[in-house]
Parts: sequence; structure tokens; C-alpha cells
Amino acid sequence: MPIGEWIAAFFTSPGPGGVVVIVVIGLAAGIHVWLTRWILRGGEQAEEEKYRFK
Amino acid sequence: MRWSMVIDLDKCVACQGCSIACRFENNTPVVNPSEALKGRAIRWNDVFPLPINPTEETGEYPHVQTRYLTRPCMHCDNPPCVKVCPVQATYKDEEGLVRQNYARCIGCRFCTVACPYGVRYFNWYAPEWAGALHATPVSAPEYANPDRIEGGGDLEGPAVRPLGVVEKCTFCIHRMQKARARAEAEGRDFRADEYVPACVETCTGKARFFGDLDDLHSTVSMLAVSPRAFRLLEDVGTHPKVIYLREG
Amino acid sequence: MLKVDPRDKTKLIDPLFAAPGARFWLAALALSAVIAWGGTMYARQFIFGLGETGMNRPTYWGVYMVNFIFFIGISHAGTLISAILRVTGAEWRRPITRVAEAITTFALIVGTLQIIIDMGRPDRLLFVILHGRLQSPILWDVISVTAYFLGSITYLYLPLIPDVAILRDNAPETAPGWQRKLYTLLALGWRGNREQWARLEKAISIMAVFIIPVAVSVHTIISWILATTVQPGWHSSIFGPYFVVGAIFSGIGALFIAMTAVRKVLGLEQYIAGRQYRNLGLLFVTMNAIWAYFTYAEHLSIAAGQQVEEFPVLAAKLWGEFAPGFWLMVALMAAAFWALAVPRLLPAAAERVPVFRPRYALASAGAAAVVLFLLVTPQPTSVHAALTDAQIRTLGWALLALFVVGAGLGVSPWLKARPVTASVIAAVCVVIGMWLERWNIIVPTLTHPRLIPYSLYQPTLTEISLTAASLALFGLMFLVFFKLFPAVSIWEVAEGRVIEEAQSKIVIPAPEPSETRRLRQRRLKL
Amino acid sequence: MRPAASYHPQNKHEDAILSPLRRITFADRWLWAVLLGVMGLGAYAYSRQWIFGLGVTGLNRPVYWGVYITNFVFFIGLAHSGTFISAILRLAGAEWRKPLTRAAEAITLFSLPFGVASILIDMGRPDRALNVILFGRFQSPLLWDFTAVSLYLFSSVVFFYLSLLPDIALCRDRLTEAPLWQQRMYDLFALGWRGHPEQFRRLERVLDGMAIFMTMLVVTVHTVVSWVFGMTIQPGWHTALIGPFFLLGAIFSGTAAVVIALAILRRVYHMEEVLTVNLFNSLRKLLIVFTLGWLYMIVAEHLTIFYGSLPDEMEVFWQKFTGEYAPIFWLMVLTVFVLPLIIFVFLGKSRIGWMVTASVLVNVGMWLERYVVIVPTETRPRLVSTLMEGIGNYQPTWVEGAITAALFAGMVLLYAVFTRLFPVVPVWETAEAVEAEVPPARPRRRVFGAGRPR
Repeated sequence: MPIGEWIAAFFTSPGPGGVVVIVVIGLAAGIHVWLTRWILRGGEQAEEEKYRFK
Repeated sequence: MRWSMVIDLDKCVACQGCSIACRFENNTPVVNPSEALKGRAIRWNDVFPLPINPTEETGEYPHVQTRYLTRPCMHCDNPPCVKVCPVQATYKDEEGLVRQNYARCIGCRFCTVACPYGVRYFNWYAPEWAGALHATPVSAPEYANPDRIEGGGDLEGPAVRPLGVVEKCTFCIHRMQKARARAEAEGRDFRADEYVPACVETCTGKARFFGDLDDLHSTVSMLAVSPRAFRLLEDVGTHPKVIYLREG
Repeated sequence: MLKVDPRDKTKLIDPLFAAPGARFWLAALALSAVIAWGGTMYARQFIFGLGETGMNRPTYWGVYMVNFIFFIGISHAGTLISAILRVTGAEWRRPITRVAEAITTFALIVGTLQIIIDMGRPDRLLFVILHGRLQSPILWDVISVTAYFLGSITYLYLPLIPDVAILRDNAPETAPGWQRKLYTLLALGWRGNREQWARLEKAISIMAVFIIPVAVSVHTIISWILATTVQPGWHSSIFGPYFVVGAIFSGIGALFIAMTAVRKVLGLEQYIAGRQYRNLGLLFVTMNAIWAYFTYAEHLSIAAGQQVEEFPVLAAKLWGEFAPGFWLMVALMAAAFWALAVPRLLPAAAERVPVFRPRYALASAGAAAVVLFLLVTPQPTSVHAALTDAQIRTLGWALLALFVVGAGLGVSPWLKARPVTASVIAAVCVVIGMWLERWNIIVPTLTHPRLIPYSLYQPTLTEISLTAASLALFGLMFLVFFKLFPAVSIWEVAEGRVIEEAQSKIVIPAPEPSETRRLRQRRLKL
Repeated sequence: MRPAASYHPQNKHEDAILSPLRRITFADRWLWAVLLGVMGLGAYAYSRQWIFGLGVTGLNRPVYWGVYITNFVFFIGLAHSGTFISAILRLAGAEWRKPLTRAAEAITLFSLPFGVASILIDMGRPDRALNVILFGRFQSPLLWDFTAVSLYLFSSVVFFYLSLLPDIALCRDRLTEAPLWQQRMYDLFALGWRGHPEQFRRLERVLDGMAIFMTMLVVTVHTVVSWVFGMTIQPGWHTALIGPFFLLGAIFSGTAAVVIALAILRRVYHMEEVLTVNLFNSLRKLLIVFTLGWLYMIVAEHLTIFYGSLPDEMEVFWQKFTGEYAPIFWLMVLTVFVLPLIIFVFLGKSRIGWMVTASVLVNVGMWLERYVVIVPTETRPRLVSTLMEGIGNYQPTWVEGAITAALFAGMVLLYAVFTRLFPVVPVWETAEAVEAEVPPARPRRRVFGAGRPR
């Protein structure tokens, strides 16, 4: 298996790294937004129960 | 083709003609003396004494022994500068030349610190031609070398460099392209001996040879196997394509 | 007369005075046989010289050096577990400190033995003292290992004193006289009054603080034996921390094995319980991650530099003649990580997914084995022709990885159900893997020198049997020690019980509604 | 619709923590004005650099990287304070961390942007910064940096914001006398947080999960930062240890910075009973460990080089030990190791003044350390003749000085303003912390009927 050539190729070949950057950051952003919303939704049903009759 | 240069240190008289020729061929900007004292002078083709930083004694007068080394870009087969460039502004083309695209360089100077030979230079100010050579910055003087390698958003070779980009020896790639164009116009194949860089052309002692390493009968291929042949910093794994012939 | 909890008496004290059973004698006999065989082989080596081994020029160091580093690495279990956990006051350490400290001491004895075995003129051992040059890392090594040995012996003995006193006071009438004498002797007249307890505690804490830097220095200096040369692959400044991390890592692995053995053989399930395995497992996974980080940093810096002498060594490891060992090491480490990390993360509902079934694990493991066999063995021409194509080979390796991951997923619930087994599997993987790591560090550099033609190194029977004998000696010491002394520190565990019940009174109030005005009202107010 | 009452954990220190938010003193305004002035000076210096080029700095050939890159590494290192304190200590389950998590994370948040800014400032063509996205080569360590650092910045903002959420809600409900825009801001940023127990539970879970992620990020980020140097083959840079070494130094300086920030907050905002001396003592223990670890690393690094004594390496080695950079090097050793160790071990115990002194020393020393790692290597290149007068040495100009000052001023400014707008001690986290019963000093006396002489 030509791992050596792979290493050399990896370190000397052109490549659109910006794509990787954007993908990584975008992914993180999505995950974080989703997490925040998940947190804030915590105990919603209970609250609804509590305030329905008030 | 794998372009290569052979420098015979036996014939080199350290006249620095190569430096001057390179400077005028490639429109290398002149920096004023105070800048030069800061080490910001740009010499694509540098000439300096050996050893670089003398640690051992170089001899008592009258038995002083001085050795000089002329140093173009090594156009390494495994170039450390290309490895680290974040935007592909410097790259190795299919003929083994390490090229520099002034139009894309972001001036992070990673390649300059990564190159063990110090062949890369940075435009600390917008290039200007001092004194009699003076012209408005960024536009070259009227007698400057008009050759250009541009287009496709690239800006290479002798084209006047903008502020804050890295530049380096190109083996006078614009000459090669002219030779190629001529061969094409005359409807024949381009031969490796149809062009030489300016430094080779001007060398006083005929110490420099230029050619194609793939062609086993070219001068450089024959000199490359000479017992005097050596390369600079062979142990750092860059595999330079500039071959020196040892003195004596 | 020191009182002792009846639970401890039945579980820990009485077995020590019972007559050794057949299993004990059998194990002791087997181990002694291996040791005897190793002794004869060493006698041959002693008489005929190191030519008996497979070492050659330029491979001047071989299995013995690997064993040396390996055993000294194992010895970091005791220090790091008991000392660091003592200093940081981790309560769960209490039942396993004794085992850990025993590992330290015995591994140090065996490790030091390796150096003497490796010497061409062991009869001149004293010259190290007589004509020692402090400029040589070997001398630093001698000093630090000696200091470490003395320190760990003391560190094993100090917490043992109260236990021995307890044994002395609680020995049944049937106990043989020599055993009583032994305990009375070793107890040093310990009476266990306040002042003695206070001083013992102070002494132990001082020793704990003192022994940590010594332990770190030991493995750092061992690594410097290699790193202070200019040999490609050795001359790396990362070796110090890298070796220390690896040492702790393998130490925890050895501790897992030893404590499980003690637990099973002596039936100490309620002492060495799930808590120990869980916390130690977390430590283990952390060390695994750090080890991987260091390995990656080390190899990447060589790969990126691509210097002409260094790169061949790396190449020999990555795809050269040392590739099997190297990738086996990587695979073992990954397996260890998987065995301890993935089952924790696995949700309980996973069993319902068909992938997470042992039979799928077996199936994909078998497939992986087949693919591996196809990839590494010479094939009939038709297959061979296909395999020569780089794409096909790459595809094969990808398939292999896929199958391996599948096997891992399949086996995870099984491991989740058996944390102890999982820990032991991981520990075995890591102990082997760390031995291989030392091998991969020492040998490839030696076989790829700068100015000597590359060479090969094959360990001979002498080296193999001496290695086996060293392991057997290690085991035998354990056997005898834990026949004579309690495998769990009685007084520390008793102390732990008190502290735990004292700490069990902490309460954390849940958030309560605090008086606030209605938010809509505030809107109106603004 | 948002429910009526929002829950807030009981915290006896609530008023003490919220008091700084209730008024902005005259001194504050002066401080802000001065800091803004410094930043203005820096902006002027940078405008000159933008117009005339990097020539206005002291950088030259072969010293292509200088103060800016040093700042970059230093700020990123400083940024690890918060993540270390709150993420790693959260994983380690150190309860004592809770009062100081936010103060630490704020350091992270406000030093990271200036680390990124340092890189932009260092670029010769900042107008082409977008090229990194357009033509980025992921083989270049600079791209690794770019990714890791931006991800780190982003995630630490979120991490910070999440742990801030319940306290914003607290401000929203408590600070009714605050100006309108401020209340609007709280109302906006609180995202309708009600403090329902379930929300708290989920918040804790997310923070725990993110803590693991952030820990990995810390390691990645600073290792990658160090690899910008380590991946070259320059003597003194091309060493495998540089990653862990930078990482340790980063956490070290970060923790020291936390001590400084805490001491100032404690003094200025009168939080003596919230930020107790025990906090400082725990930090002191950590710092002692880091000091020793730093010594270990630097010895491992230089002993290996010295014993191997390859000529190229030794050039740099002697530059540091006896050459032009010897003063800085030994000053660094003094300020990072010798003095802090003495102070922390012998003088520092529960004496905040001493600890702050040591921490300031540590941070100065760590800046010098970055400088000493970066510059001497460049002054002794393999093939650039340093015989000529002035070549191979580096004198920073006022431009670099002004820009550096501006960066630090900006960090302090952001921090100061933040402490006036948001509670700098997490109310909801400290609310959980309940003093544990101290276990009996010598329990074993109760276990064994000891003390009876034979």
C-alpha cells in the first residue's frame, strides 16, 4: 500500500481547504443551535400542565 | 522535463555577475541602504562567503582562505515552502520548477521561515527604484524588463511585485515561455537547450550550466554524476535540483 | 490488641493462615520450572557470551532492553495509582493500593534484572560505581532507578506495618509459629496509638509526594538513554513525556490484570468492586488518549520533516519490515480504547439493533480475518493480479476496517454487560501493545543506522526463554507475597468506610421558585 | 407564551454578585477612556502598517516572524485559562472551580479574538485574507490553525453563553432598575429561560458533553499552533515535543491569568466572601504543578538538543543560552520558574498579593518564552549569511509595540465592560455548592480501639 506516496502527496498537493473549514464551522454552528434549543425546551410539557388552568 | 542547474565552484570567481543579471532580468526592486542594513535587500541570486556563520577559524593572514557560494533557488523536489503554503501561492509545476504567484500570496511568510536555504524574499514596502532608477512605486521604470507571465489571475516572473508578497528565483521562467512560443511558431518541438536563465547566460567564468535532468545526455545530467557533485543541505531531505561541483 | 472488622477477618486474614492448597503448589511449581529453564539459558549466555542472543551489529540492543523499559514502565502502576491518588485524595483507591505497590516493587526487581542480563560483563557490574561517569545517561539511570526502588520498597512497607500488626494480633491459634514470628518481626512492635497513626500518616503522605517526581524522573531518564544519542528516530525531545505516559498507561493495564487476578483467586469481589474498575477505567481511557496524542505528534513531526536519515526509520515502521508490529500495536491500543470507552457510551436500548449482537460480531470478525489473510499472504495469480492494483488493495483495507468496526460494535453490548472482563481485555491489549511500542522504538532505529548497512534482528531462544522466565519470576513473587500478606490494605479500607459514611450526609437543595414579578407585567412597566 | 414565574436557585451571595451590575462608577469610565485611547494609538499604528507595508515593523530577513506571531501564540495560550478551569476541571469533578468558572471563561472569550487579530495583523496582504477560504490548502499547518482556532472561538462563545444563560435570566428578573436598553438586552439574551429543573438538568448535561469536546479542542488548538513551527525543519523548531510544551505553557499562563483577574475582581467589586482565599489556594496548587511540569518540559527539550549537539541545532541553542537572547532566556527562566516557584511554595499560601505577583511574573515569562522559541531560530538560519552588520537580529519598532499594547488594552476593555454588564461569578453554579461536612480527622481511632498500651 503506497502510504509513503500518500504522505508525500498529502503534504505537497493542492486542495480546497476552505471547504473543510466552512464545513467544520457550519456543522459546529448547527449542533450548538440545536443543543441550545433542546435545553430551552426542557420541561415545557410540565410548564404547560402547570399553567393551563391558571 | 526536470530543469536543473549545475554550478562549478572551481570556475566561479564570485564576481556577482549572476546577481546583477538576475536583478535586471527580473526587475528586482532596489531597497535603500538603511533597509538593506536591516537585511531587507532582495537578491534572488545571492553570493555569500562560506562558511555562512564561521564557527571555526578561516585562517591567519597571509594564509587566509575565503570561499564563496552563489545561491539561486534550489527548486527542490521536496520543497518545504510548498508544503506549508496555505493558499497554493507557491507550487511545484510538472517540470519541477517551484513557482510563486504574486497575485495570490497573502504574505503570511510561512514559506520564508520554512525554506532552509533562505531563497525567498518578502516585499516589506511597495517596490521602488531609488535614485536614478526611480520611478513611481509599483510601476516599473520604462527600461524594466517588459516580459510578463500573467493571466488566469496569476502574476509571476519579472512582473513588478505588489506590496507585501513573497518573491523568489524562477529560473527565468519567462525566458522559457518565450522559447516555447518561438518553437511553437516555427512549428517544431521545444528543446531543453533552447533557453538558459540570465545568470547562466552572463556567468563570467562559465561556471553555470542549465538543462534537463531527464535527458541523460544533457550537460547537467553528465555533471550531476561527477564525483565533485554535491547539493546544499542534503540531510534536510529537500532534494535540491541545483547541483554544485566541489572545488579542487 | 488491634481490633478488626469481622468481614475483613474472614475475607482477608483467615486465608493467609490456611494451608496452601494444591492450586497454589501447582502454580508455584510451573512458574519455578519456567524460571529454572530461564536460569539454565542464562547460564549458557553467561558462559558463552551474548553471542547466544540474536543481537548483532548494528542491533546492539534487543529484547532485553525492551523488557527493561517495559518492566520499569509497569512499575509506574503503584506510584501513580497509590501515590497520585493518595495526594489527590481519591477515596476509591483504597482497596487497590496494596496490589499497585506490589506491582511497582516486583516489576522494578525484574526490570533491573534485565539490565544485568543485557550486560556483556555482568561480573563488572560494580565498575558502574567504581568508575562511573556522571556524564553518561546510564549513570543517571542507575541513580534514579535505585532511588525509585528504595522509595517503592519503603512505600510498600509503610502501609503494610499496621496490617502486619493486625495479622499478628488476630492470628488464629492454629497459625504456624514461623508465620507469627514473621509478622511480629515485620510489625516492628506497632501498637497503633494516636501518635503512631499520626506519624504513619505523615510519613506516607511525605513518601507519596516524594516518590512521584522520582517515578517521573526514572522513565524520563530511561527515555533519555535513547534520546540523547543522535540516532534517527531516537533523537527526539518528546521521548521523556512520551515514555512516562506510556509507562503509566501500561502500569494501569498491569494493575487491571493483577487486581482482577487477586479478586478472582482470593474472592475479594466486595472489596475490589465495580467502582474501582469504573474509575480506573476512566483513568485508563484518558491515558490512552494522551498516549495516542504523543504517538501522533512524534510520528507526524518525522513524517512532515522527511529528513533523509529519519524517514527510512519511519517508513520501516509504517510500511516496512516493522509494519506488522507497528500496526498491531496501533490496533491493540485502539481495541483497548474501544473496549473501555464504547460500552460506556452505548445506550441500553442498543441491544434491539441487530448490529449489536455477538453473532454479528463473530461474523464480521471472521470476514475481517479472511480479508486480512487475502491482503497479507501471497495469492494464486488470478487474485494476486487483482490485488496488485492499488485501488483494489485500498478497497481491501477499507473493507477490513469496516469489518473490524462491525465486530467492535457487535461485541460492545457483551462488554457492557461484563465491565471486569472488558477491563481485563483492554489491559492485556495494552500490556502487549506497550511492549511492542518499546520494540518499535528501539529496534527499527538500530537496524537503520546512518553509516552501517541496514540489518535484521531475530530474537533467539535464549532471549525468548529469558523473557518468559522474567514474567514467571514476576508472577511467582506475586503468588508468594499475597500468600503471606493481605491483598487489600485492611486499615485503609476500614478508614474508608468511616469517611464514606461521614460524607454521605451532604445534601444539595433543588432550585426553588423565588419571588419574581410576571414578565409580561415588566413589559408593561417599561 | 412564556410562563409567569421563572425559577432561580437560592444563592446567599446573590446581591454581592449582582452589585457590580447595578452601577457604573466614574473610575470605570476613565478606565474605559484610557483603554480606548491606547487602542486608538494601536489603530493609528496599524493604519500606517496597512498603507506602507510591513516594512514599518522591525521584521526583516531572516527574522520574518516576530512580536505579532508571539502575541498570537500568547493570546491563544491565555485563552486556555477558561477552558481549562471550566471544562477540564468540570470533567475532573473539582467542585471548587465553580465560583471562578465565568471569570476564567471570560478571559478565554476576550483573548481569543485578539489572537486571531494578531494573525491578520501579521499578514502582509490582509486584504487577501479571503484567499485562505478560496484557495486554502489543508496540507498547510496554517489551515489547521485557521480551522482549529475559529472552531475554538466559536465553541467557547457557545460554551460561555450557555453557562451564562440562567444568570442572564436572573439579571432580567432582578435588575429592574437598570436602563431600558440593558433590560431589553437581558430579555433578548435570556431566550426566555425559565430555570425549570428540567432545563437545569439538560443544561448540565450539555455542559458536561461540551466539556469533553472543549478539552479536545484545547489540546488540538494549541498543538496545531505549535505545529506551525514544528512542521518546518528549522533547527530549534523541528521538535516533536513542541506540541505538549506549548500546550502546558498555555494552560500555565492561562491559569496564572485567572489568578490575576480573580484578585482584581475580588478587590474592586468587594467579593471577598464569594471568591474566597481557598480558591486561590487551590489555584496555587495547580500552578505549582504547572511550574514543575514546565521545568520538566524545558529540560527535556534542551537537554536532548544539547546532548545530541547537532551543529545547526547548537547555533540556536547557544543563541538562547549565551548569545544575544541569553538575557531574555534567563529572564524567562527566572520569571516563569524560579521566582514563581519560590513565591507559590513558600510565600503564596493564602496570601493573594504574593500569588498575583507570581502570576504576573508567569505571564510576562510565558510571553518571553514564546518570543524565545520563535525568534532565535530565525536569527540562525542554515544558509543566510548573518555576517553583515544588522542581519540576523531583530528590534521591534514602536508600531509593533503600539499594536501589542492595543491588543492587551482591547482585551482588558472588553473584560471590564463585561464585568459591569453580566454577573462575573456564576450565581446558579455557586448556588449548588454546599459545604460538605468535614470527615473526622482521625477516623481510624474509632475503627480500632487504639491507644491501649500493652
